Amino acid sequence: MSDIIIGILATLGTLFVLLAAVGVIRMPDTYLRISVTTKAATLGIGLILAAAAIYFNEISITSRVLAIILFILLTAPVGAHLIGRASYFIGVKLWSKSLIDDLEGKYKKSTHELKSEGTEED
Amino acid sequence: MIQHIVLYPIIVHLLLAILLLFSWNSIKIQKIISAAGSVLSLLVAIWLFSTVWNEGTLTIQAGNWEAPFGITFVADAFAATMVLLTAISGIAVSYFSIGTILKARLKFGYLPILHFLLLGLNGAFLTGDIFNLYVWFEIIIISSFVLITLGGEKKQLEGAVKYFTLNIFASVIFLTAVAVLYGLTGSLNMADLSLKVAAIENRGLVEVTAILFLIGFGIKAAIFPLYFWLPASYHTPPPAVSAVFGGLLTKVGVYALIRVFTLIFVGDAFLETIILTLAGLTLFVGAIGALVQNNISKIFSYLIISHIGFMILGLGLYTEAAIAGAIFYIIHDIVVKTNLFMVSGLIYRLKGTMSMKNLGGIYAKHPLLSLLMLVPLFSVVGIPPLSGFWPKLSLITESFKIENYWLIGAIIFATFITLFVIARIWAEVFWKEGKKLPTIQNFRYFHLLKLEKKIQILGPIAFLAFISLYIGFGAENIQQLAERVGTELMNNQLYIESVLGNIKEQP
Amino acid sequence: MEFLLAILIGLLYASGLYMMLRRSLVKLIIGLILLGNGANLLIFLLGRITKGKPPIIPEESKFFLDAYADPVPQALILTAIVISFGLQSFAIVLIKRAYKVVKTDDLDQMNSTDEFS
Amino acid sequence: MKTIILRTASNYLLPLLLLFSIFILLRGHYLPGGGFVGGLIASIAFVLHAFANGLENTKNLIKMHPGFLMPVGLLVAFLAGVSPALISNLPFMTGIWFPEPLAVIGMVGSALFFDIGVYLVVIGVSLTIIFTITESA
Amino acid sequence: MRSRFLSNILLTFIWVALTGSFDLLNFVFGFVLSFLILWVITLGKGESKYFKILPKMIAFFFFFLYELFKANLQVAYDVITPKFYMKPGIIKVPLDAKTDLEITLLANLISLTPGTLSLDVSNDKKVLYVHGMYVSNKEKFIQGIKQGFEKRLLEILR
Amino acid sequence: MLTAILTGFIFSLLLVVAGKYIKGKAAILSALVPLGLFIYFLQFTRQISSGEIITKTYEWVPSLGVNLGFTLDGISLIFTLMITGIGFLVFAYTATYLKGHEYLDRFYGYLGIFMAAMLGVVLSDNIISLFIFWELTSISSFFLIGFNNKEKASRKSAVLALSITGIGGLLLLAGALILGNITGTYSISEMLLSKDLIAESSHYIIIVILIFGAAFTKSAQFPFHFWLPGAMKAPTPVSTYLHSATMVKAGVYLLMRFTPSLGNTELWNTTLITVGAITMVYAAIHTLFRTDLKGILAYSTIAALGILVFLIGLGTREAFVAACVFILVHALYKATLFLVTGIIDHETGTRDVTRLSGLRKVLLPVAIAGFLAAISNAGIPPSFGFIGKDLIYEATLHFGNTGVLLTALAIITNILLLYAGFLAGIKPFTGKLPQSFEKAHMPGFLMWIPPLILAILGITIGVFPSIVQDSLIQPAVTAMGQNGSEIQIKLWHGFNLILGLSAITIGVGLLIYFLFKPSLKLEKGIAKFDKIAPKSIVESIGYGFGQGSKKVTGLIQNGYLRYYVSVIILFLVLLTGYTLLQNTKYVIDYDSFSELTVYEVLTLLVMAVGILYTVFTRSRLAAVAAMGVVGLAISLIFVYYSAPDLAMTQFSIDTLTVILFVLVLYRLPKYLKLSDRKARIKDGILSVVFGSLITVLALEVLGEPQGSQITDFYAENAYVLAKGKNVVNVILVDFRGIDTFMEIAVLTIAAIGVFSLLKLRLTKKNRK
Amino acid sequence: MTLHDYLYYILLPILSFSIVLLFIRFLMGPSIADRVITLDLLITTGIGVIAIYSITSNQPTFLDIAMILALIAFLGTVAFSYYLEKRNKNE
Ligand code: NA
Ligand code: NA
Repeated sequence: MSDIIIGILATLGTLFVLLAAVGVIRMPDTYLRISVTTKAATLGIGLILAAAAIYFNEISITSRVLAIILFILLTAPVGAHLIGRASYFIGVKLWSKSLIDDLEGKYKKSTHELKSEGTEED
Repeated sequence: MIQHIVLYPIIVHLLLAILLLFSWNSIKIQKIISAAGSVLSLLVAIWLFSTVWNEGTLTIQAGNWEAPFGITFVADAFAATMVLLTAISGIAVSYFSIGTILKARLKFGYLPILHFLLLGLNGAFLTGDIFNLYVWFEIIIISSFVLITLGGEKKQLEGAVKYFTLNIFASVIFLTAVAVLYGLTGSLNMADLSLKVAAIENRGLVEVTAILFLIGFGIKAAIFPLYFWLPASYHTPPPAVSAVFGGLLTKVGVYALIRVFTLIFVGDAFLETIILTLAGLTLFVGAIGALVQNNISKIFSYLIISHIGFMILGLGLYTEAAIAGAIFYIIHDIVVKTNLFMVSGLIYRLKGTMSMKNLGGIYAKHPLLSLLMLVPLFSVVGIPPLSGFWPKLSLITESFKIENYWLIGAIIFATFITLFVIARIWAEVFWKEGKKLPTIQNFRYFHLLKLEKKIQILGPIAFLAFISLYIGFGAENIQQLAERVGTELMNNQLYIESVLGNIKEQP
Repeated sequence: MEFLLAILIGLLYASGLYMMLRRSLVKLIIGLILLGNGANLLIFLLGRITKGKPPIIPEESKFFLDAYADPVPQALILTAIVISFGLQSFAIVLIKRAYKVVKTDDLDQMNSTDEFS
Repeated sequence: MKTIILRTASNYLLPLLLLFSIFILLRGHYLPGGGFVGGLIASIAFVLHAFANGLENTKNLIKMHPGFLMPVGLLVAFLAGVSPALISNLPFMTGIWFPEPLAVIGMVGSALFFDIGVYLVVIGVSLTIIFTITESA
Repeated sequence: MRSRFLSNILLTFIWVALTGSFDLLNFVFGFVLSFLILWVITLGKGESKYFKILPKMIAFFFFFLYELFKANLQVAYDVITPKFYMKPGIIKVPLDAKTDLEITLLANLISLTPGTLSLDVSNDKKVLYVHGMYVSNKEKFIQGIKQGFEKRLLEILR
Repeated sequence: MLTAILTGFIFSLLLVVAGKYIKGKAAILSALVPLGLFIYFLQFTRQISSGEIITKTYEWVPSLGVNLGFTLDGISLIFTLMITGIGFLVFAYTATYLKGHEYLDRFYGYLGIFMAAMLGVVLSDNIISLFIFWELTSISSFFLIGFNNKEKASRKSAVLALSITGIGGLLLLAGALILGNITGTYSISEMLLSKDLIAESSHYIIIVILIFGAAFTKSAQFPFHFWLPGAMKAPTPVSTYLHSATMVKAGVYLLMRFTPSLGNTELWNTTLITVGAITMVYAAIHTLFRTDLKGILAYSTIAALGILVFLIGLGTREAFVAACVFILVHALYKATLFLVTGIIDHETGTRDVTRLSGLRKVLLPVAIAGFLAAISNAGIPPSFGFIGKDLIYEATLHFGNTGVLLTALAIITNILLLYAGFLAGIKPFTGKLPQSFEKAHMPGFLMWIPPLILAILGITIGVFPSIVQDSLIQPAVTAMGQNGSEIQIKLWHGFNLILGLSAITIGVGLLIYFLFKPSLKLEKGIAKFDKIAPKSIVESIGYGFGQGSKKVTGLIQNGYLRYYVSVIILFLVLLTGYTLLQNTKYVIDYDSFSELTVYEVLTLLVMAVGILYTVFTRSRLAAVAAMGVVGLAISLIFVYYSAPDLAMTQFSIDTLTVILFVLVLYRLPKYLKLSDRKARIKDGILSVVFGSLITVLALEVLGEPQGSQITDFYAENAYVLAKGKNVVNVILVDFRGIDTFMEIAVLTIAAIGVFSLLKLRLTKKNRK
Repeated sequence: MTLHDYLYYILLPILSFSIVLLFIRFLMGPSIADRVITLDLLITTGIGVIAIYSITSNQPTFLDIAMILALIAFLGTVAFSYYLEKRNKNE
């Protein structure tokens, strides 16, 4: 029984990871790639780890697995935020079919201060 | 346990380095610790040496794991001698540093690093484990990197880049060689390796491994054609640093070569030919390099290279007498080369330059100082009966025994060029009329120094000059030591038994 | 697998060397790092590799119950890795400082210490 | 970097990572880990904090120069190393152990203290290096 | 003081979970250890209603999982099929969340769900710039975030 | 005897301390040292003449076979007396000559060392100690020649002289060691016993060449003679002492000393005759073209040395007698002439022979000394020189078929020597006294007494040759291995061919003296030939060698790091490649390898491409990121192959390294394309070869059996003894704890290095 | 087919294949940000690989490595972002 659960979890996880990989290849701009992949991978890895936890069925291992998942959940979005933001600074362009860019002109160039209103003054 | 003392030279410097780090904020305390510690380390080294001399090879198994499972430390006559020399050279450099190194450098860890360096040297000499030797080498090179760059002047950095790159490269080769050796034998203990390597059937592979060691250590020993880093960098740091480098650093490469090629890779005719060829070329190329330089510190750098040839030659000849010659040469060279660079420092203090073109007039103005400096200068030539002379007797004789006149020629050539170069230094730097002292901002010329500083500068030079005079005039004692080392090295079962002996007895 | 690993190690050595032969300081350091990795993997490979049997004694036992990987090369590599880390950090800072003082990344312009003076 | 998100996250990650680093340190004798990796994780925690909050804040947090940890760590390791020689006249680095295992930690012996020394040194080293570079950047 | 204590307890639990040994001694050890760490680093703010909101947290967790799966599948479809159906853009989302913790958690949750990515928070903490994959209706997008994640999150945190 | 030799050294050492006191009037006291030694050695005369040989051995470095073994025999005795006797006079002379000189103490110091060293040379029985003293004479002469070291010419001459004699010394060393090796002893007297062994040895030629090299350089034989005229830059007492009477004769001494053991062979005799003959004639002719008194004397000294070598080369008993006599003759008259020249120089300020005349009016006693010396030099009876000349002709005439030719050469030489002697000893005193010299006056007696004593001795011995016959000449000739019948040295041999030749010599010589006038023009004229003179040749060889060395050194140490790396790698590749090619089995044991799996292959593929990308990308940042990929791949490999600790460490360190890189990078310039295509291809090939070599090596090693007993031990004891289950960690903190300890020390040092490298700026302020 | 075989022969290769795909994007770039993202994702995928591998080799120890990867991977991204931001500011 547990073998089946493990198999399913692992398969799902693997597929999500694969999905993230394909997404990274296919997505047309950097922001989209970040967007797609952060979570697909997070979910995928979470599932695979869950499979491992079930497989070993030991409390210390389970808690370690939980710790890993917790860590990924904590760090992945922060990383995505950082690199997404940095991409914007270095002028990575949005996909040509993008609809809106509310962020345009909101960063003060010299200090990277981000305003909530208006456009760049200087 | 009397064997404990094998580790004392290591422990002393380790403790010193740690204490010095704790006193990071007070140069004054650092100076006291370093000065006192150097004396202590000399006493320990003498103790170790006399114990080994009287009782034979001592070994200790770190961690109490019997060989070959733990890391063994071995103090045979060779190692004990090297440790003693390190202590002698170390104490001189330590005092000289206290007297000459800029406050700014002292504030940034000069003294702790110096003791780390000495620690590394002692470790390298005492260890009986090939990988542990690698680790000690790393201690040595990282310390030397820090010392050579400390202050971060342009020429220092330019020199350091080359020094760094090629030494790291040597480490990589060394590590590669260790990998292969482990792959072949599954062992790291050098005594154990000696037995296991001898049992390997594929001699070709053994030879390749040996060549890797030859190159790895050869770079560190600065033999031809692997020495490029040395002339590029040795003249760039302050003289105190050059002194410890010039005296000890290349010698640890030589030590490793001798150790490995007398203990692990023995009796390979092809390698001996190569080593001999390299020795001859090193003598030659180093000499012509020294011939054409104008900066005294650079001249001394090339002399280091050239004279490494003598030591390698002794190894290549591979007889007891030749190895004894190499050992004698090492003993002489460590003391004298250390002193030479301190002399260059003194000259710089006196005249504010190291360029022969602009130097002069020291003899007229400072006759007694000149006389003092004359001792290392003439010793390095080997003007008999000064220290450099004696080992050449064995080296020439042994070269003759294999009827290799090229080698004799190389020895004579190198000696002659050294003589010529030193004579020219004497003529240009000491005899020639002095020029006006250049004004260097915030630089205090020797005659303006306080007596205390003067003593800190002259004391070490005089101390080493005295030692080299002793080596020259008391050559009999040194020769007996060298012969004993030679005998021990050529009969490596002594070493092996003292490391693995217990195991063999137990079935 | 050993075969491929051996080739890969050769590649690491070759690339490391190639990078060292460039004129850029940065490349030089990268080259040294690659070489260091090559040497570590070489120790690993030549210490003989074993799959899926880490040298950790099982919880319930005092000895190994079956075959296990040779821990010695691993310990050696660990030491070597850490040491190279020390050297690398120093190297990286050295290039930074050298660039600041010498004002070039071009190694060919750093040969004043070899000139006759 | 002035980002609320990173700053907040790092404030929470810091204790977590430190805890984790000690965990890794203590279990090293039994499972993968040990002083070295433990030390690295601890320093990474501080580095992360420095990235998010600025170096000055992190330095204030630590309250002393990280470089001070180096001699401390070395001394701990040194004492662990010489203790066998001093206590039982055994060679340097011989493992000596308390006879009974301690709860949580397991067997306590000179090796553990040695590993703690390693841990401290690694923290001191990594932080010194990274902080210095950041400062002079 | 209390927040410090809570953090301490939290860390103790994490420790126990990490080590996987649930005996008393380990608790004590974990507590002392956490205390020491906190003492060393002096953590900024903690939150007070830690235990009251536990049930809400669990509910939120499942909501989050649901969102995660749903959005993942949506994106998966877009990735796998040859044609892109998406209409991406960067949207300014005004924030009700005030404290750093609130904002951070919200932003992270947004990022964790596919199709959305928190790019940055304005310096005055009034707005969050979010990159979305499906922003054909800007208002709907903003409301989706505000009514979904933000509302639930603030309920827990406040 | 050791004390006797050491006296000079001790004296010199004392001068370092008490130098001040000697500068004043006490200077003359220093002459007591050689005087005392002279008396000391004189008292051995009786023992020596009765055929005794006095030996004394002191142990020094017995392990190397080097002892301070001293032998006083006939040869040594002549030399010791010359050294101490003339030494005494020179010491005394110097007291006035350099009166009040700032560095008089140093001068005496050098002289003292020289004298002691010279005594050591002629007394040593141990060939190594002989060499040691030999070198000391070169060194002390270096200091003496360079005494006026503010002059560039002085310094140059000193270095040149040291170089030539120094290299000669080294040849001597080599020769000595080979001799010692063949005979099994360094004792010269013991070597005599192995004479046949040496002669039959295949190394005989090389030994002789080496010994000749030493002797010829020291004794200024053609073509190594040129350092000697330059050495005349030294103060005149030095020229007197070293370059006429003693040091230059060390080479002659060496030849005499080794005649019994090495001599009497074709090689030995022919070479010596040829070299000696060329030297004497060549140098004698040179005297015609000199105007500087010291220059004239220098060349006549070279000629005299040539005669001595020539005589030793003849190898007959008569020749040896002639040589022994001529050594004394020459020492006496040449020393006198030099001292006289010194006085002239001292009083008139010139040594230009064309300007000097009539000085007898102001320097009469000096003129007498000069005259007597010139007589002896010319071989005019009843001087000792006459006997010397006669003996030479006797020796040449009786020398086989070539006797006539050799005699002719000897006559030519002697004629020119007469001319030179007259020029130096007589010409300055005869004729009209120019006004400019009228103010010249007699120097202190310490200056004129010594030459007068020597000159009178030259005549006295001529009249009473028996003074030296039994006491000195006989034992010396015996010591050279010719112990035949008793020697009879007489002034008057009756009217015979030799007397006729003597008369011709004197006659022609006088003719030349009166007809031929030395002039600057002539000197300049011959200077044209300097280009092909040995000195120029050697100097240009030296110069060329220097330039070549500079080129080679510049080529080797060219400043390009990448070139250094290439050379080292090339060297490595050649050596290991050669060895591998010789020994490779080319058999790879695939069976022992683990299976290939998809995930591993893919991991390796990613890694390989990652490496290549690191190498070839144009963006530094991308390279750093790619290194991150490579690091990850390596970590995965460590995972696959059971190394969890490694994987962890590798990964964390890679991350840290990336961070460091990133922190540093943005201060650095972007990659520039610096090397051209050709260089890249060349480097590429070298790299690929190197990489392949490592691969082949790895595969070869994998084909060898390896069983690690160490591993088994660790595995068994890790838990039981070291209480740990993670064996890797147990090794790190216990089995190989010292490695780890030093590894953290490395880290600490690196951190300090980083800290100081970035924080310490040497500014003008802190550069104190 | 056992679970082990399934994981070992099917899932592990798929994960490795994902790694290759990601790596292709790494090589393609085009911006440095893309490379940083893919690096981060490669590491995350690596965690997956390790987790599966720990099951197939029945070695929970390997999960510890996954733990370290999870902890540290993030820092690389932070550093790169820091760099990009700082470089941008300076230009
Ligand atoms: Na131990
Ligand atoms: Na460990």
